[in-house]
Amino acid sequence: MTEEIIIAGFGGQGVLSMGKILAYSGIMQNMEVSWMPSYGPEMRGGTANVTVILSDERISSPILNVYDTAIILNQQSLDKFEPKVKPGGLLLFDNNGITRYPVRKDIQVCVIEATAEAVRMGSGRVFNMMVLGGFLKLKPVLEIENVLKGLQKSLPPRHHHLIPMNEQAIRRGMELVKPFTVAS
Amino acid sequence: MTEEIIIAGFGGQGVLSMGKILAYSGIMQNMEVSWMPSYGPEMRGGTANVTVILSDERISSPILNVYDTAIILNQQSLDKFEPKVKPGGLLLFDNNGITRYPVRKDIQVCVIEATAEAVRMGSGRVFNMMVLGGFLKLKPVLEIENVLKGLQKSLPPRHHHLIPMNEQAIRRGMELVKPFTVAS
Amino acid sequence: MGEIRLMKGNEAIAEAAIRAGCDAYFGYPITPQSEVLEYLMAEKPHERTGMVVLQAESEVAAINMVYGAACTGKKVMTSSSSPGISLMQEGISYIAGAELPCLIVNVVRGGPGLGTIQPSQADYFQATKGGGHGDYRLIVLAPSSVQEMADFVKLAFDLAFKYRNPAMILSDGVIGQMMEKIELFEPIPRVNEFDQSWVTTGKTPDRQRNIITSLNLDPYLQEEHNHHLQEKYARMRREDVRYEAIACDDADYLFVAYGSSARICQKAVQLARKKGIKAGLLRPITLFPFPEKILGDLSQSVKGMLAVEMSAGQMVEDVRLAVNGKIPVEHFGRFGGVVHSPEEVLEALEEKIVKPVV
Amino acid sequence: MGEIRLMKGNEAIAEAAIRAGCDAYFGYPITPQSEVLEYLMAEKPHERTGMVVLQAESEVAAINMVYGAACTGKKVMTSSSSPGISLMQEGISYIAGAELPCLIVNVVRGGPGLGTIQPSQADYFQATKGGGHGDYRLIVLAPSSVQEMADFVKLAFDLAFKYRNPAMILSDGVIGQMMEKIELFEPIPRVNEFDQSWVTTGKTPDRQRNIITSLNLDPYLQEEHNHHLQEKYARMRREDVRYEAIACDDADYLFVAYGSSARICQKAVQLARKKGIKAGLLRPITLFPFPEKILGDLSQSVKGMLAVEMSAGQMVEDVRLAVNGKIPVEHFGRFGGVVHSPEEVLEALEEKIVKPVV
Amino acid sequence: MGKIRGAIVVDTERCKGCELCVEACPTDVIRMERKVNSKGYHYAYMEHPESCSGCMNCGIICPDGAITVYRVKEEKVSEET
Amino acid sequence: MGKIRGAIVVDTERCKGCELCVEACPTDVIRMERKVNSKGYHYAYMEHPESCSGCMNCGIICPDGAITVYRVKEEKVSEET
Amino acid sequence: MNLEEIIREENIVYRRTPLLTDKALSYCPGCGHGTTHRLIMEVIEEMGIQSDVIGIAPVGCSVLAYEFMDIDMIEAAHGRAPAVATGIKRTWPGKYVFTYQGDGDLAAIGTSETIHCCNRGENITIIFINNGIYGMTGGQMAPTTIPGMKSSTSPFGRDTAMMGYPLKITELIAQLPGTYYVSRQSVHTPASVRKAKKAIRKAFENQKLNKGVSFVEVVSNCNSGWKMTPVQANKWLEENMLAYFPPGDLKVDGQLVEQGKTS
Amino acid sequence: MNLEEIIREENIVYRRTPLLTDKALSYCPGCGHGTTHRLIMEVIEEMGIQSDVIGIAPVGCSVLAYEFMDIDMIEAAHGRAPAVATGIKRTWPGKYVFTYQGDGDLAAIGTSETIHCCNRGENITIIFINNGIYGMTGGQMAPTTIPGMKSSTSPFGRDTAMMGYPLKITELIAQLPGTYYVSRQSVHTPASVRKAKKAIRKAFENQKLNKGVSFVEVVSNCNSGWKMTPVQANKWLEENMLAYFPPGDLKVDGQLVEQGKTS
Ligand SMILES: Cc1ncc(C[n+]2csc(CCOP(=O)(O)OP(=O)(O)O)c2C)c(N)n1
Ligand SMILES: Cc1ncc(C[n+]2csc(CCOP(=O)(O)OP(=O)(O)O)c2C)c(N)n1
Ligand code: SF4
Ligand code: SF4
Ligand code: SF4
Ligand code: SF4
Ligand code: SF4
Ligand code: SF4
Ligand SMILES: [Mg+2]
Ligand SMILES: [Mg+2]
Repeated sequence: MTEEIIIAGFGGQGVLSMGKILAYSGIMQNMEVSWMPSYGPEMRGGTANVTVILSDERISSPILNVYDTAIILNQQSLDKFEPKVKPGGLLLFDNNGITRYPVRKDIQVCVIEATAEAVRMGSGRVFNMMVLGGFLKLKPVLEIENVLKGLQKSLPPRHHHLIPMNEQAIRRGMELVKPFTVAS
Repeated sequence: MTEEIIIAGFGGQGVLSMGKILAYSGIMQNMEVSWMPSYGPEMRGGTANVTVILSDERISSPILNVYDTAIILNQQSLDKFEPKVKPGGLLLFDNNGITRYPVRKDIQVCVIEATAEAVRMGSGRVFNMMVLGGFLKLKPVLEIENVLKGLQKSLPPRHHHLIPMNEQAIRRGMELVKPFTVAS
Repeated sequence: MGEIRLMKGNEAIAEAAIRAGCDAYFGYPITPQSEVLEYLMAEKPHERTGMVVLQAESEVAAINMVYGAACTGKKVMTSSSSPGISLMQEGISYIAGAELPCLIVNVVRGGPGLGTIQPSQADYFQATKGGGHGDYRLIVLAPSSVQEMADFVKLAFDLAFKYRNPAMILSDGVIGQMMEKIELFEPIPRVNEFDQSWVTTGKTPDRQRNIITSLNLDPYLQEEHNHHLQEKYARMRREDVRYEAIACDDADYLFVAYGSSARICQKAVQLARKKGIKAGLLRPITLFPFPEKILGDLSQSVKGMLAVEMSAGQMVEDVRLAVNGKIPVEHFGRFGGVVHSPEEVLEALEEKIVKPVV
Repeated sequence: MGEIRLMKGNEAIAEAAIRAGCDAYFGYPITPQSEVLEYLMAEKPHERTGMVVLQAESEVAAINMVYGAACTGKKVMTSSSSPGISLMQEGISYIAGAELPCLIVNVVRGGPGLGTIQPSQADYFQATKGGGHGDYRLIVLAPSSVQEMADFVKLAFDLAFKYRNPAMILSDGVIGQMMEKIELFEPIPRVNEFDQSWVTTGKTPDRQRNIITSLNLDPYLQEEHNHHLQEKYARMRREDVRYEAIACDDADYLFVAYGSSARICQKAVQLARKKGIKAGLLRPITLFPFPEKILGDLSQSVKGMLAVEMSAGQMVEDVRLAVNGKIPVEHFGRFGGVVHSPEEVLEALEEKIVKPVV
Repeated sequence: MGKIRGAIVVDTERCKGCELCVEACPTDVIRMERKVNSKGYHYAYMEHPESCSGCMNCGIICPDGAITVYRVKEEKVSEET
Repeated sequence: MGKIRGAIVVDTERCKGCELCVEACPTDVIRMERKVNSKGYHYAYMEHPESCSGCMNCGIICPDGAITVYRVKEEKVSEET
Repeated sequence: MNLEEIIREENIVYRRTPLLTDKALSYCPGCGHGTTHRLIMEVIEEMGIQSDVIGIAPVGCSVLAYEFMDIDMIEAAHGRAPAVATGIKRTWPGKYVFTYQGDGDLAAIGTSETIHCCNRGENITIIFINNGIYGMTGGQMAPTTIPGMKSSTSPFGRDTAMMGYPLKITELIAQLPGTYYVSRQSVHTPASVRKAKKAIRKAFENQKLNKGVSFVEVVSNCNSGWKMTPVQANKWLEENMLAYFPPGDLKVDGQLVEQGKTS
Repeated sequence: MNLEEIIREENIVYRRTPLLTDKALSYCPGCGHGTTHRLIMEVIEEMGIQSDVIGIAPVGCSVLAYEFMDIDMIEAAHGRAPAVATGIKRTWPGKYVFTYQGDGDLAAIGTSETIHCCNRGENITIIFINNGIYGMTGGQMAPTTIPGMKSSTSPFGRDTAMMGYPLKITELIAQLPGTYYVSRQSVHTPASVRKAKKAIRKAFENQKLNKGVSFVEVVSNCNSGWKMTPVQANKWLEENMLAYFPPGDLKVDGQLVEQGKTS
């Protein structure tokens, strides 16, 4: 099994750490993993993305042109990565701020209103965990217990008390995610 | 005609300027010339040498391994360059401070007691001009008028009043030079 | 089994340095490798092993601090990225001339000039042919995974001390910034077991004074010294060439690629094989000494080679020199900070090698 | 006919700079080229032509002063010797990246490190393959006489402005320190007749602002910029290769040598011909662009080539690449500050080429 | 409340929501909009336009030059007072 | 003249004839030899040994460390006075 | 009077200078680089010297200054702007030349170029943005990081025993005979911004006098690197940075200003 | 008493320290480098620390210092000795580390390394030979060439308008918090040599205190570069160099010495 994922959004949306949790979870499941971020100068703002590969085999290229899954958190990223999902692949997006919606019909498109839910719950910090939950619901490539272990590994100890909250968010995300019907 | 000359001695003996006068004189005689010094860090002391080539043709290598003429002003240089005179070539040396004399018999060896004469005349500055005179006597590759022109060119104008003195020294050198009999 | 971690390549370098018993790190921040210094500062290796970590005022200062510590037999290193490494060229030439062991890490970014901070492999010439003045060589190791980023730190120190020669890890923004699972080697004590007879730590009564210099005013002595260096480089060529051959046995066509390009080519080999093209990959691990013999040998069995580098074509010259005209050797690479994809690389193989050769 | 003088190579560079309408010189003393700055200071070119001459605090400062003046369309130059040129590598990479015309003179001495102050040709790689980071090239001219030291100053500025690219005169201690008869070209006015539309001298209302930079944070733009540079280098290869062929027409064996080595080989050709060996000399004048085509052509007619350089073997790689395995190419050279003699060179030809080939 | 003497116009697309103008305003005129601009930033607006004296503090402190400050000429003001 | 209290020995091969010792000697002891050493330098010697006080000035100023200075112990001197 | 009556072209008392380009500044929200850019462009606008100004951007967050300033500009290598400026000013003595440099650029890697340019007394203007950190590369310790201050390479605070004291380069520069005007300012309040602008103006006007370097340090926040909001950052700046780097003129008309007598 | 009675082993009051090697110094006759070498070696001999000293030679006439000093030594790149010393001292805090540098080396190309090493307060000793010229390369102008002074690159005398003023780097260094002892001495008379030795001794002893840099400038002649006899050169030094570079302590025990109150 090899799952090639791109996660893309604004700088502050927790894109990189979502990727890191995925990667750590993969390790907990005895998989090979790679996590390759886009990087730029320090100044705040702009977009960020990370390519995560989970595989049972040694991973060759950590840089990809096409992906099994694209997890998309803003418009720019949607425009850029929708065409790069492999036929039959998955496009999962948060609809906050999206004005031009996905159009491809040869892939599975799902939406998760995680931003809205996070605002409702008053905890913006777990937004990305909800999205992660949505992804895991659609592609259960990782067992939830391994994800929790991965979470533990990737958070510094002083944040370990937040794990239950994160778990909750993941589970909430699993509930929230739903298919998106591409307009024809 | 090509004449390949090495002039070698102590740092302060005017080795480089003798070479320069030779080279300039060559130019005055419409020859091709090259002047290639040894060079080192600035600190006073040590030996100096310069390779001068005078030729009717374009000069190829300015760096030589063997010479038509070696003009030698101290012991170290004698030791080093005596073996590098071409068979049939000329070795001219000043005998001041020399303890180990030339031994080669396949070349012309001449001696000039220029240091002694300069001390006698009380003008150490023209010592090298005497040696030059000695050389020109033995190998009249340059006409004396061209040497005087060369002298004029190579001295800064403020020193032009010294030219007659230099000419005198050259002529004195021509008188002083004499064959050296190699011990057998 | 060693400890398993998810780490960035840059962090792996830093952690490996602590574990390899490195005595000192001197460096100046520059993207995409600042994590090396940052990780070290956060880890307080001073407390863990006694390792010294100092942020220098510049790359020029850093490489000369390395020079100093290396003179005393310490395992010492620096890291930087392209512009910073250019500034170190005089220092590197001195270190090579004075025969000092040390490790220099270059996490390459796109040039020339300020260029971009994105990954590149355009410092190959500088690393392998001597960006500084004079005839000298670095031992150049090209990791293609985070695991190798860690492992090569130890290897680099071993080789550097074996030869009393500076070693370079030539990496790039991809390997430096990516995270992978790695197994960390067990820490070794911060004790230097290599010959220390030459080091300058104070002349004790039992020995003559030691001198470290790269100067010989007498050119004949300097030539002798240069011959000695050349013999050392020849010995490296005999004893320490490293490479990885992937699917080369039955290959008709070869990718030759190092570092992150090799990772990408590995995928391209898979894609090619799926298409029925018998491609293989020869991955030089030591860029100097370059694996010229195996390439010469392979030129007997394959029909053409494609050197894939994120540069306008640098390593390709060494491949050509190794093959010496026997088969076609072409170059492909995106550059200036752009990373090629496996698909592009395969397409280039087909266009430049497979088609013309057939 | 121009003025005839007896001059040192270094002085010729300085005098030629004044006559070529050079606007500014920035440099730092180093043997064996300090006469360039000294001559300029003594000549007060400030009064003669308005040329600016400034002793910088270091080579790093000097090359960046050059960068600044070059941004404003001035004819500007610096000179140094090996260690100093190594320090300039970052700056040179910037200049190349920003596409600025300028002249850099390297009067090479023996390395690595502090080495010796005696002549050498071991900075060939650095000059031709980019000692700095990234994919860039300098136009590299190799004078082999004092006359060419002067003439190439003008040529270098012409080429630098033609391509908006830094040019280097790669000389050595022999050519720098020797005196020869030279004919000086007539002074040209200190007016720059090249395109000045890109220079940064203040944004006047009639145009957009001009920007000089080597930065492109976007790697795709940087790649585009790199392609533009590569095209420029390709054009140099088409239009501005220079070499001198001596006795090549009927040659069986070829010396390939530049600079002072070429002078020595010229004598070796004479000695060889006397011995009945039909030797010739191909002297690259531009080291980049390298005369690869003529060497490829000559590889059809000669039986072997000997690259003669005062290095452990650098240009020989370019000769091999040009010849691509067709005939044997070997290397000979004394190095580390030692200059080979014509006799040695001939002997090497006989040993390494004539005997094995026959 | 006090007479209107000044006003500001915020370039909402240029504003990055740093709130330095809020801090700098001596008469507490400015607040941040709950909406965000196309770059995702909350932007400044006059919450209490009547308090603005046109003192320019906000314009002067704004790193992004997002604020234009208007003030009616002193004589005008005095006329009205 | 005055009692002999000090003396110097010049390493004639090490001496470079700089004359700094001549200048430094408060009692004008030192002069330069007309002969030269193997490197061609005139070297220093005691022209007036009777004036030497053993003050060490010459040794201290000599860049080449060519001078050894001797002095008889003060008590000795006073004994003899 | 209502808003419409006030918001009229003729009532504008403050607006973005047209010498800033339309491009949005790449700086973080609240960063003092933006403010300082604006001040320089306002001074150039007011002096009417746009066509005679050549600016030099450093390597640092302000590396892209040339995208925002509508003047001829050059991007210099890290730390080398004073040498670049020298090259220009020497060949174009009639032009206004200025460098814009961060603390890493000017006081770490560029120390030598800074000192020697100032010592030679090049007739240029140096604007020195001191934010106590390497902003662009991710908040590493700078030569001006104050004792105890955290950065990504001093994560436990600057330990002066290990990392040395902050370098007060402006104080050193004021000592050099080649400097004519040396001032330290800040841009964290409207009042300080006004003063900073005056200093910058003076620094440009001095170029006409041909008397040497005019040097203005601008203490500024790097809220991103300091990990604070812009408002917090400016407060922290006032309380901590300014204590270490007190604002005021250090040298005026070639004369050192007596300590304490800062204007 | 006759000479034979005096010239006896037991009466030696001054002799060449055995810590100088047998090799003849490569310096020109009368050059202050030799004197200063001797002083350093005498101090090391007297302190009995030969086996714990690491010396660093610069690029300059003293590049070959390692041939004359019988201690472990390192030849550093031009200007980089303070960085090299930092690398050593940081890894061997218990050793005595010193640099020996010329004015070109320390105050031109090495300015940045000098300033930052001093500012970090590395516990080392810096001996700075100021002879106002680049001796080794043939007498070019140095940062410390005084106004009007001729050199091969200021053949008409240093023109301060064009070439800037001499850099009083020692004064700058005394300002830095990382220096503990800063002194300027000379070696042109026996008295000055005695003082210089005391300063050098202090500079070595301070290393035990771990308080930062001890820095001793030694004003010295380069008679070759100045084109004078050694005796003339030392007179010229006293009259001209010392006027510009007045001898005395600038900083003692970490405290600046009040101007005029030089000891
Ligand atoms: C030679 C070189 N070294 C290092 C870097 C990396 N670098 C870029 S910006 C920077 C520091 C910027 O800090 P500062 O000058 O304080 O500017 P700021 O971003 O804080 O405004 C560094 C180290 C570089 N580009 N070139
Ligand atoms: C990078 C570099 N630049 C220049 C030189 C040439 N160089 C050698 S010594 C020297 C100056 C020496 O002057 P100083 O430091 O004052 O020492 P001095 O000889 O006067 O004692 C220079 C410029 C060099 N070796 N390396
Ligand atoms: S102009 Fe003054 S009063 Fe008006 S909003 Fe701005 S800061 Fe407040
Ligand atoms: S200061 Fe400017 S950028 Fe910041 S909130 Fe106010 S208007 Fe917006
Ligand atoms: S000081 Fe020393 S070297 Fe100079 S003359 Fe006297 S003994 Fe000789
Ligand atoms: S010891 Fe004193 S008195 Fe004796 S020779 Fe030397 S300087 Fe003169
Ligand atoms: S990182 Fe700091 S200096 Fe850079 S733009 Fe952001 S706040 Fe400003
Ligand atoms: S050149 Fe000057 S500094 Fe060098 S040894 Fe001679 S006198 Fe001394
Ligand atoms: Mg900063
Ligand atoms: Mg000096």
